[in-house]
Amino acid sequence: MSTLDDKAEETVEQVETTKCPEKEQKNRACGIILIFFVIGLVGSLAVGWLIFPKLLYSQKKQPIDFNHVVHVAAVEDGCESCHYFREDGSFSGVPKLAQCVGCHEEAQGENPEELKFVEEHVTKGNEVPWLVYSRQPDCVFFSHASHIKMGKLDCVVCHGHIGESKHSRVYEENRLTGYSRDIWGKNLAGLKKDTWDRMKMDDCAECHAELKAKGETVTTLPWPINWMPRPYEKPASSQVRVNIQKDACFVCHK
Amino acid sequence: MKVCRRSFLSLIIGGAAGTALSPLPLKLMDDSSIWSQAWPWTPVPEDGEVSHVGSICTLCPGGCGITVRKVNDRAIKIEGMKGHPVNNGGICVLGLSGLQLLYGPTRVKTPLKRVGARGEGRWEKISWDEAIAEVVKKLGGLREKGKSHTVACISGTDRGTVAQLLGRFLTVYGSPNFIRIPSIQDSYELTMHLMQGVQASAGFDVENADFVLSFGSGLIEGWGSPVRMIKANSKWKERGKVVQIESRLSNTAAKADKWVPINPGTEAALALAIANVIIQKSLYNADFVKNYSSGFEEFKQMVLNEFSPDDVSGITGVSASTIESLAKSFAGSSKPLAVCGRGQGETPGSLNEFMAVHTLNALVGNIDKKGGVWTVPDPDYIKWPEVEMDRIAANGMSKARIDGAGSKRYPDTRYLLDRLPNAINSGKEYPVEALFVAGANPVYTIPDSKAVKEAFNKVPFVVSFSSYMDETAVNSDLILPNHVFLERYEDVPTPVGLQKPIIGLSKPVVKPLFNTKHLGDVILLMAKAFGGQIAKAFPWDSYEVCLKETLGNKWDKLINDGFWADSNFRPAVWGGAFHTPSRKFEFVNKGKAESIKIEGDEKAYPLILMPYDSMRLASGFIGDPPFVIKTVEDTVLKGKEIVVEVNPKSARGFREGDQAILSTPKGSVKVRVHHFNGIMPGLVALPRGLGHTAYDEYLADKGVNFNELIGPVEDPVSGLNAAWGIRAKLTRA
Amino acid sequence: MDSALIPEGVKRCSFGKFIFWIIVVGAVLLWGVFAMLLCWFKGLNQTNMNDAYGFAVWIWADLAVIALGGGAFFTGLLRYIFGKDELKNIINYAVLIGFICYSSALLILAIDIGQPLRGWFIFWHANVHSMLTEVAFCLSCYFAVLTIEYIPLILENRQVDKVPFFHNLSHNMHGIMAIFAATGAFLSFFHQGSLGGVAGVLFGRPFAYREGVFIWPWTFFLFTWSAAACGPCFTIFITWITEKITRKKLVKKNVIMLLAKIAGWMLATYTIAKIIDTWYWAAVTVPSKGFTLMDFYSNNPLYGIWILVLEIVICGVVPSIILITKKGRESSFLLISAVFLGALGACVNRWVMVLQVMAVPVMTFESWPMYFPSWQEIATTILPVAYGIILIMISYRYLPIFPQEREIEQIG
Amino acid sequence: MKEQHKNTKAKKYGMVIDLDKCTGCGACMAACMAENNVPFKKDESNKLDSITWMRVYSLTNGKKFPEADMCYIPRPCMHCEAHNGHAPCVSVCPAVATDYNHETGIVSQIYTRCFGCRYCMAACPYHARYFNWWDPVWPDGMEKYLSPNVSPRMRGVVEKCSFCFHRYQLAMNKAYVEGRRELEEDEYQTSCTQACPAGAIIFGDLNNPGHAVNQIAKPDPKHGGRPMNPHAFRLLERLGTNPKVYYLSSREWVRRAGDNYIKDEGKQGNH
Repeated sequence: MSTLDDKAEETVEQVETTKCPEKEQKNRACGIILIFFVIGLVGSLAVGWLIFPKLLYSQKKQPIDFNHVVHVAAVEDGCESCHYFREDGSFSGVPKLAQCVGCHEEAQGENPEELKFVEEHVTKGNEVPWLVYSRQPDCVFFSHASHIKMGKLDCVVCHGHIGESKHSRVYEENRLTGYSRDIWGKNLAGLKKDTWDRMKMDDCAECHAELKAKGETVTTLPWPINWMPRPYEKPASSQVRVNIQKDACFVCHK
Repeated sequence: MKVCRRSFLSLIIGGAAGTALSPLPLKLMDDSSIWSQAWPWTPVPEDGEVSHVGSICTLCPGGCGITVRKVNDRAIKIEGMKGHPVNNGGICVLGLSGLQLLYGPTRVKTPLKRVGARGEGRWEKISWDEAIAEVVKKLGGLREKGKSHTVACISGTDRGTVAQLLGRFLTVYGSPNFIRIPSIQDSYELTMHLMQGVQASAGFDVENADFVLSFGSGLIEGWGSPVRMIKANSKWKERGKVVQIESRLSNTAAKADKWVPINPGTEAALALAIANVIIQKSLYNADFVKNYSSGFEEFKQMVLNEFSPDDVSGITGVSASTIESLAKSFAGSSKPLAVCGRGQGETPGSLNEFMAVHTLNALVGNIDKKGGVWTVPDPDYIKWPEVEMDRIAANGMSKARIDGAGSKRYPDTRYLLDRLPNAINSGKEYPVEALFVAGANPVYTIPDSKAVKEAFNKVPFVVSFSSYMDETAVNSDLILPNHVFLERYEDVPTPVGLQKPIIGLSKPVVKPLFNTKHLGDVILLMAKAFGGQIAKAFPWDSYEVCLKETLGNKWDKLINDGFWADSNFRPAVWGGAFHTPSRKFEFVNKGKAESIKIEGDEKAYPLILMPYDSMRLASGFIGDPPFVIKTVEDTVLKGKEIVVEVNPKSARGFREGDQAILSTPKGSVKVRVHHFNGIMPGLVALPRGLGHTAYDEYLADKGVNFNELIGPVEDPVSGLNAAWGIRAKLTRA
Repeated sequence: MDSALIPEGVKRCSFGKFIFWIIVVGAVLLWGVFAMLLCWFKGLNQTNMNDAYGFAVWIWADLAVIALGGGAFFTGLLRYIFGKDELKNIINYAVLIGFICYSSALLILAIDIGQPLRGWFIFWHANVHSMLTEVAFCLSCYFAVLTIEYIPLILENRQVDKVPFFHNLSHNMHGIMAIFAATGAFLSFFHQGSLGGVAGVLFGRPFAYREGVFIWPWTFFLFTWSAAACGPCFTIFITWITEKITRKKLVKKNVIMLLAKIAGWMLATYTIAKIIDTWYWAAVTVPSKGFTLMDFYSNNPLYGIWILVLEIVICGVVPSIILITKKGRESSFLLISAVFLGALGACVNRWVMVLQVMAVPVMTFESWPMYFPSWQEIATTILPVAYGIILIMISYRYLPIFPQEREIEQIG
Repeated sequence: MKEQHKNTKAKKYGMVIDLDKCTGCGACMAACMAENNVPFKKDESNKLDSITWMRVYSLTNGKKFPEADMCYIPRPCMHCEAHNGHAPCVSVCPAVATDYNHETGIVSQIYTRCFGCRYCMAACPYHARYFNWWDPVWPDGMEKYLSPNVSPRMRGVVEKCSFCFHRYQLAMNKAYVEGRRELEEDEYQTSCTQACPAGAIIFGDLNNPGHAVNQIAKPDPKHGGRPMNPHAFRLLERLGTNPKVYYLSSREWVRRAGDNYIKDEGKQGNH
């Protein structure tokens, strides 16, 4: 590639002026050019992998450092004690202040975060502006009911072991889209190890396709590049030909 | 130089390679599309817990029950209340758009005092204390001078606690001039009063009627309680017949089983001709006529002599055979019902016509019977102690009303708002020194807008209680904004036209958004500020207390269900139903029923302009919210121009969509012409509900207000406005 | 000033004059760019399109420009596959025109979509059933092919050619050009066809709907056919204009005659096919949907039966007859009229298959919506024309577009 | 498909609109706008760029006074099934932004997937699809009434009636929490159905003989869902769009106005 450009450059140069002795020039230039190429390569890799994420994501602290461990120990029903289903089938999500007040009318301990919570929010009646790691774009309709009640999924599958966290981790917000980094995944290349590492549509699709292959009653999602074969499209057995449908966009989008 | 350029190129290539190997391009491409999917300037509605609040819609006198869906503390949507006796889940276009009024830009957010000239729109924000002090000071001054009777109050209704408080305040203050907004209610009340001797509203058992003879009533276009009427119409589609008598193919006419086009203004004659056939062929209810009516013989002679089908056919343009067949089917039905009041019924009309139509109901004996016209007493829950007037009040109350209602000339009429502008402008009566306007927008809704504005300008002190910046509010000196209907408690007695007395309760669905105050509370505060007998007449701490106390044991039911219906209510029995001197139904014979002559010279104005109403245009005191305006067809409004309907036959060279000048003796406006085969040649029809000058940019300056083109025509018997049209012409723009 | 860059042995106007015209056309281009930016930043409310006219002048321009650019693939096909060697003398220009047309089409598409930032979804989330997907894929692939075909031309610039690498590259590329031409012809066949399919598959629009074979409606084949017929016409027409402007002969007559003859036969067969299609459509398809032919050509201020006559008779039959007869071809006036009409015919056809499709009311209670483009639409439609002129000016000045030019000049 | 819905039978949600009862009051239009966060502009009188998922058209019989007659016809999205879900719009969308859901028979529209090529609009003979030519703007404060159940659309995308699919979703959520997979007829009703004061709109599962829509329209599965009720018809039946909205009218001219006929052809209006 470099030689190609090299020549191009050369001819243009020739047109303009023909002062230099060619060969000597060429050898020296080659080295320098290679160095520059490497600089460019390394530089842009650094930009892409190191600086870009810093620029793309802003770091935000949760208004209150929340200790899930303490709370999980204190309640009876695990996650559902605070993150429960309403009668109409909707999911309550992050608790409102009114829920917290039940126990935290007054500070129960010496924890400065709790004191801050009581002082700033409970007494003043201000809702806590929690930053929700798993907040999906507005176009997404996610039915907790179908996944938890019907699918008997564990919270951990999507939300990871947040229930075992003692501190709220930093919330990284995508400056361009306004969504949490957790959606795209910590790994900028989009690699993931566990099911909860990313929360993009492909991740839903992946899980659904797997279940589908096992013969579960689930809706399949379109694989993003839907004209290409999907990794999970292979028939689970010769009898069951998994019919991949992409007809249910409304199921998760509003 | 050399090295630089080549190296630069190399650097770029290296950079490109590196970039391609980094997540940057894909991530940026993905994020930029996500950015475009959630542009920061596109709102994202907040999710939360859903709740429902039941209430009553008071945007029109229909009194529908509503259920408001809320998410957290935001009201999301208004829906019809299931199981409500009026609308049972149904709801109209205006009711559905109520939240646009609540959250809309036309709200008056705080008390305002005029700074610039009247109507200029320059205001100063003042506190509630200042505002009330200002009113009390002004009224106090007038009272001291013994001019308490020069205070007038225009109210949208005279029923329910708020209107009653307002009336009570006026009484103890010392003014007889409490004036209700006119409508066919006035004519029907008067008809009931004269023919049945009752002071009650007319209720129509439309659900059970099996033959409805409508003299131009917009049964499905907002007449009566709109949603209820539309529901009834669906019932008629299953079992029942509707005949619409009207000179234009309105929606009602189009939906009716039979449309009888008629020369406009001749409805009374047609009714009497139908009576003629019924009597001649002895199709009437002999029992009722013989035992429970008086004056039948005189009436019979009159119709037989003067209203033969053949004669009337010439007047009305309805063939004699049609008249006969109408009479036969009407009288031959088991539960026939005749109704009148044009369009949505916002113009009272000629008393003769109302009585002639009501006579038909009497002839078939369908009064206080299933499927007929019922006498509906007001629910009698407002039982406050009699007011004790001081000397000044008594003196003021002894003065004649400025609108002439209850005078020798119009002894039985209660309110004559249409006469007020003229009374003020002519200066024949005493001047009006202060005017209150509540739940009404007279500057927009009263005919002859020019005269109304002139009259307003003659009143030195105008106070508006409007929640919105409407035409009247714009032309006032002080605005004391009421909460909107979704922010306040209010009792809503029997909706117009309903045959059973019920009470609905409007509830605060959301906390008041702005610095507004309930009109009831404002009245109480004013009364307190006056002290003396005035304060004594209002022994409540707040409106809510007053309302709770007034409703007594109905309160709990109202809070839970949203309405209270008198389950014991039965229509009166003929034996005791009539309170006329004869204790019988009176076939009142006021002589030859002359049709109302409309304004304008036929030669100068060859056409007749008539208004038409539509469910998609609110023509009352509420201006259309954006959703409603959006439903308006382009054959009604095009850009900012109003479209008038003419029959292609009388279009005289005006092609579809042409611009034209529409002139009447009252004024001329620019319009566009729409050819409509459903309208009688010789007529021009103009939609009501457009031409607002106030409100927001979604409504203001669109089309023409019909009231600018017409003035009131006094009915000789009642004094009410009986104008059904006006002479007009179309000329080239 | 720039004489070193100008091909050897040919005369070009003065640099000043060249720059002057570049600026003039460039101003028009900037106007178009301004309109384009307006559309991108303020949205498509800048246009006069509406819900009845979801497709309007842009899509027409797109389709027309692609049909006219069809000269490239068809000439390529003739030259490289069918071995019509004479055509090498006009192929460069055909490729250039094709390149301009296709790049313009892509640009217009990028303006036309409501969410340009998500335009890549058409590739990423493609729906294989959609004709538009087929269009997008083939269009971009063929554009890539055209770019590859255009590159050797650039490499032939006097200065560039001096570089051995480029010289060799150009040489090698010429060697394998047949493969590209074949690929191009194949791709072109499909996307010209799928553009026809765009309208033809609309079974909700009886005016556009055509029955067909397999997944392709007849318009699929008609569009390809008409592009093959009208594209060369347009190439000839533009060559003629270029000759007029440069005031010299650039291509030998025998080349033009050959291309004209082929175009003539293509046009003639196309016209016959089109007549059959129209007849079948009018006699069978349309009545089965409850329409008569005249329903589509009456009750509105613009679309009368004249448009059908114009398309089929005046722009189809007439030029076909001229072009297939020797006498017709030999007369310069008739030839140019015929190729002009042929090109116009494609434009009219595309107009009808886009704009009239939108205008014809399908529900009985709707009326004909009429439409006139806003200035922003016109400017953005002219934008590619200005861009094309500039590209032609530059290419003509610096590249040996017309291999025979020098020869003719020496003779002359 | 077959394996997918082992536990639940595929539904085909559809509508029957009684044009005898419809009064043209416009409540369905407003109910739809209020439910689905439909934006509005200062001037909506140009009906060619006014977003009304549900639009009430008026038709006339074309006769002269006094024989003139008029009828209103509400037009939501027809959710065409066409042949096996290949609705006119679905098959043309290049990015799968609109799709036929075989589980419910509803044609979806995903605003965030749509990139605004408007091909679907060209394909839809009912003009049921609307393009966001403008950024949606709510006057200050009015955005408070926006429903979180329907995502507001951004400029440059196409939108249309969804049969209030979000209501289906919410009803299903409730069912799931209660341990059910099936909905009752009244659990899922569209906003327009619910609001219509005339009760002219009936909504339900056309496949379910227990539902009113099936009983009234009597769709004939052997003939592409054609109504067997002689008073029922569908708009543009002859195009083969196989729409899921049925209309009822006792008037022949109204039924005839539902489709195109060559003069004097098959005068009975419904066949």
